[in-house]
Amino acid sequence: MQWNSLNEFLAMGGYGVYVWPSFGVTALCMIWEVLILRRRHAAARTALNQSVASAGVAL
Amino acid sequence: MKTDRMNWFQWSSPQAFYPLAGKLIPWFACVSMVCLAAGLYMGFLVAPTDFQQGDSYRIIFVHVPAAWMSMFLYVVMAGWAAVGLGLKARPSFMMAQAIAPTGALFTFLALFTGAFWGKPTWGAWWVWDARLTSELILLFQYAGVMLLHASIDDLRRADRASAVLALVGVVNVPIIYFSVRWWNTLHQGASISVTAAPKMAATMLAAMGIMALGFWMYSAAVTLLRVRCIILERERHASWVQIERVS
Amino acid sequence: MLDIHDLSCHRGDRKLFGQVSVSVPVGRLLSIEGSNGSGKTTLLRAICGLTPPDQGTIRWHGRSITEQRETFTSGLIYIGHRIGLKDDLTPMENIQAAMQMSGHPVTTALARAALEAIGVEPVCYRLPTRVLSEGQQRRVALARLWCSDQPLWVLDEPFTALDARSSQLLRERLQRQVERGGIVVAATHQAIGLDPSTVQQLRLGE
Amino acid sequence: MMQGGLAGAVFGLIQRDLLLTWRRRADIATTLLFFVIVATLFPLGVGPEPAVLRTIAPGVLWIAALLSCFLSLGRLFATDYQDGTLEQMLLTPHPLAALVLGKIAAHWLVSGLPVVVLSPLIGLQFGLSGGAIAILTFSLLLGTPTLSLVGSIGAALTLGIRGGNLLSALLVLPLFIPVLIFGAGAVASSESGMGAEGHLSLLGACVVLAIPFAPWATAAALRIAVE
Repeated sequence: MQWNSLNEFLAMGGYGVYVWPSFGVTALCMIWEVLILRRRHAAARTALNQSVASAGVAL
Repeated sequence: MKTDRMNWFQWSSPQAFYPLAGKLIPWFACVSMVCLAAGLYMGFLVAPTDFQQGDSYRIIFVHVPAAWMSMFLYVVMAGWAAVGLGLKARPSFMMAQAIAPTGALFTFLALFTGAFWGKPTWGAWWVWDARLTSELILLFQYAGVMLLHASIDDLRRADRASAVLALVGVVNVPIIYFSVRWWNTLHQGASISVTAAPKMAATMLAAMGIMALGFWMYSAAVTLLRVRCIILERERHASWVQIERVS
Repeated sequence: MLDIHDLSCHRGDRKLFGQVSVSVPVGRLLSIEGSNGSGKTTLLRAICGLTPPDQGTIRWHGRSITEQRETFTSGLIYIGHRIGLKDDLTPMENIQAAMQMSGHPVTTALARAALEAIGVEPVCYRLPTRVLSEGQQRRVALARLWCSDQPLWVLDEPFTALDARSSQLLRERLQRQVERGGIVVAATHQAIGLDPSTVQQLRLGE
Repeated sequence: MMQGGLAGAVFGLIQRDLLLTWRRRADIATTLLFFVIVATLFPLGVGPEPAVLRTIAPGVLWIAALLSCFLSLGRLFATDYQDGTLEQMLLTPHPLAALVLGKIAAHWLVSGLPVVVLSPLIGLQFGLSGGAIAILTFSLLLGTPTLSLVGSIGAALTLGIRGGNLLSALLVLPLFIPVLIFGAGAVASSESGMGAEGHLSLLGACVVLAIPFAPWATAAALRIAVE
């Protein structure tokens, strides 16, 4: 372990401005993708169940 | 021969695929999260500081896996496209369609993190290096495949046309890589030589490999999630969707 | 012998037709009837091999058309809704270009004879096709039927925009085709008016 | 000129397309004028410094050629698709890829070749030396067929789509990059004393690769578009 303090860790030897945005944007993009897909899946399911209900098919 | 194919079709029907994908997603997601956590731990806390680049090199723990995934996913997408064209199997096209956005996302991330690595390393956000340029073209090609699919109303035609385009792209990317490398040797001196890979410690390599595995599993989970959305959206009139309660 | 077995086609989400099965022996005309949107054109295109059906097979003389594309297409004339004429070419050039491309090149004299046979006025021969009326253009397209002896004709609404005299000429031509052992598949709104013993009917959309 | 068989069909198709372009001569003129105007814009944009112009000339000419080729690609199959002759093309006993190759050849003769012929003039405007002009023209002669070949894939894929022309630019331009690099690089390489043979042979390799592959992909795309 080469970090003596949290500040040193965040500074990344002076490269913090480059390192953290890279990791941050990557994490944000990945989380955002998962959230969007879960919403899309839920929407598709609701739309489907509504159309089935309106068609009068018993589930 | 004929009956074999019929069975294969039944097995690979969206109806069978939908619950299968649903069962697989949690596994991929778990493995992915474990790998990403372990990779970040190794990358930030175990791997030593690089004596040449300082700590800026740690960007490669996302950059290199993202770049690998962007290319790997393109090849996988083209593979599904080829299977779809060859066997006329709809789930293959759905898989190809589901992979494209994730591949494009990783391409974008590879470019973005590449820029943030390039600035402290080479002093420039962007260098006309063979790898960066091919990565950019790869992003254009992902965009082309997705836009072509989106602009054709008839789904069957959209599937097959974008599959042909994906296959053409697979041939194009290596040609571009080599042509840009060739082009770069001609303009030597204009940019810093970026082909020489820095010597890496074993822990660095291990962290990178684990991160790549994490990204891989993430892609699998996300792709399956997306393919489930696509199945529901496309098959909403099919009787199995109407009768079975979808979860 | 044209065999259509268990054919189904979709357009998007909509089912056009399903389980269409029909056998047409040589010397017959199959008239495909049905309202607008019942899938007549799609069925014709499937028979030609342009639109692969979702299900079912089409056999020509016992073999699937996809297995013998070359033999099948060399014996086929298809005149579709889009009639396949270039606006900027004259009727003569159009016929010769079309026949050359389909592998049955014709002489100028033969092309002229074909145009005369369907009643295209000689004054039109040297004009670009775009200045002709719709009926005249359709007649130019139909002139291909007089040019060679392909055994299978697939015609989409062949009587559209034809006047009484041209309709009669076409009817006679179709009769001769079935009499010499050819097969005609035609989508129509109205009865074709051939010898009833040589006509088979198929209604779509019921 | 009456010939049966595949050769007859392909040459007949080339002849027909050439005749059609001849009846619509204005279309070729538009493409050529576009090429000239694009090339003319560059000196106006970057300034008339002869040294700068000499350096950018190969790239400018190549990009102008690429854009003008692309401009005419939109017409390659569009009219055939609209008037139904494309369906007829699919229903011939001949392999579709061969007929497609014929159409591509006709397209190159009326859009690529005139650009090649005109390029020495533009080269002079940019102050290129005689040797450089010769290499540039030769690289265009060798490279523009690849543009027509590869571009036909995009033209076929976007057939009948609303806004298809713009979309096909997005699909096709990335495919043009290797040709652009080798073509424009040939002149720069010979100017720097390295000789243009390497670039020119790679351009040749591109065309050799594209001749069997591109018509085949285009034929597949056309079948998909027509069904």
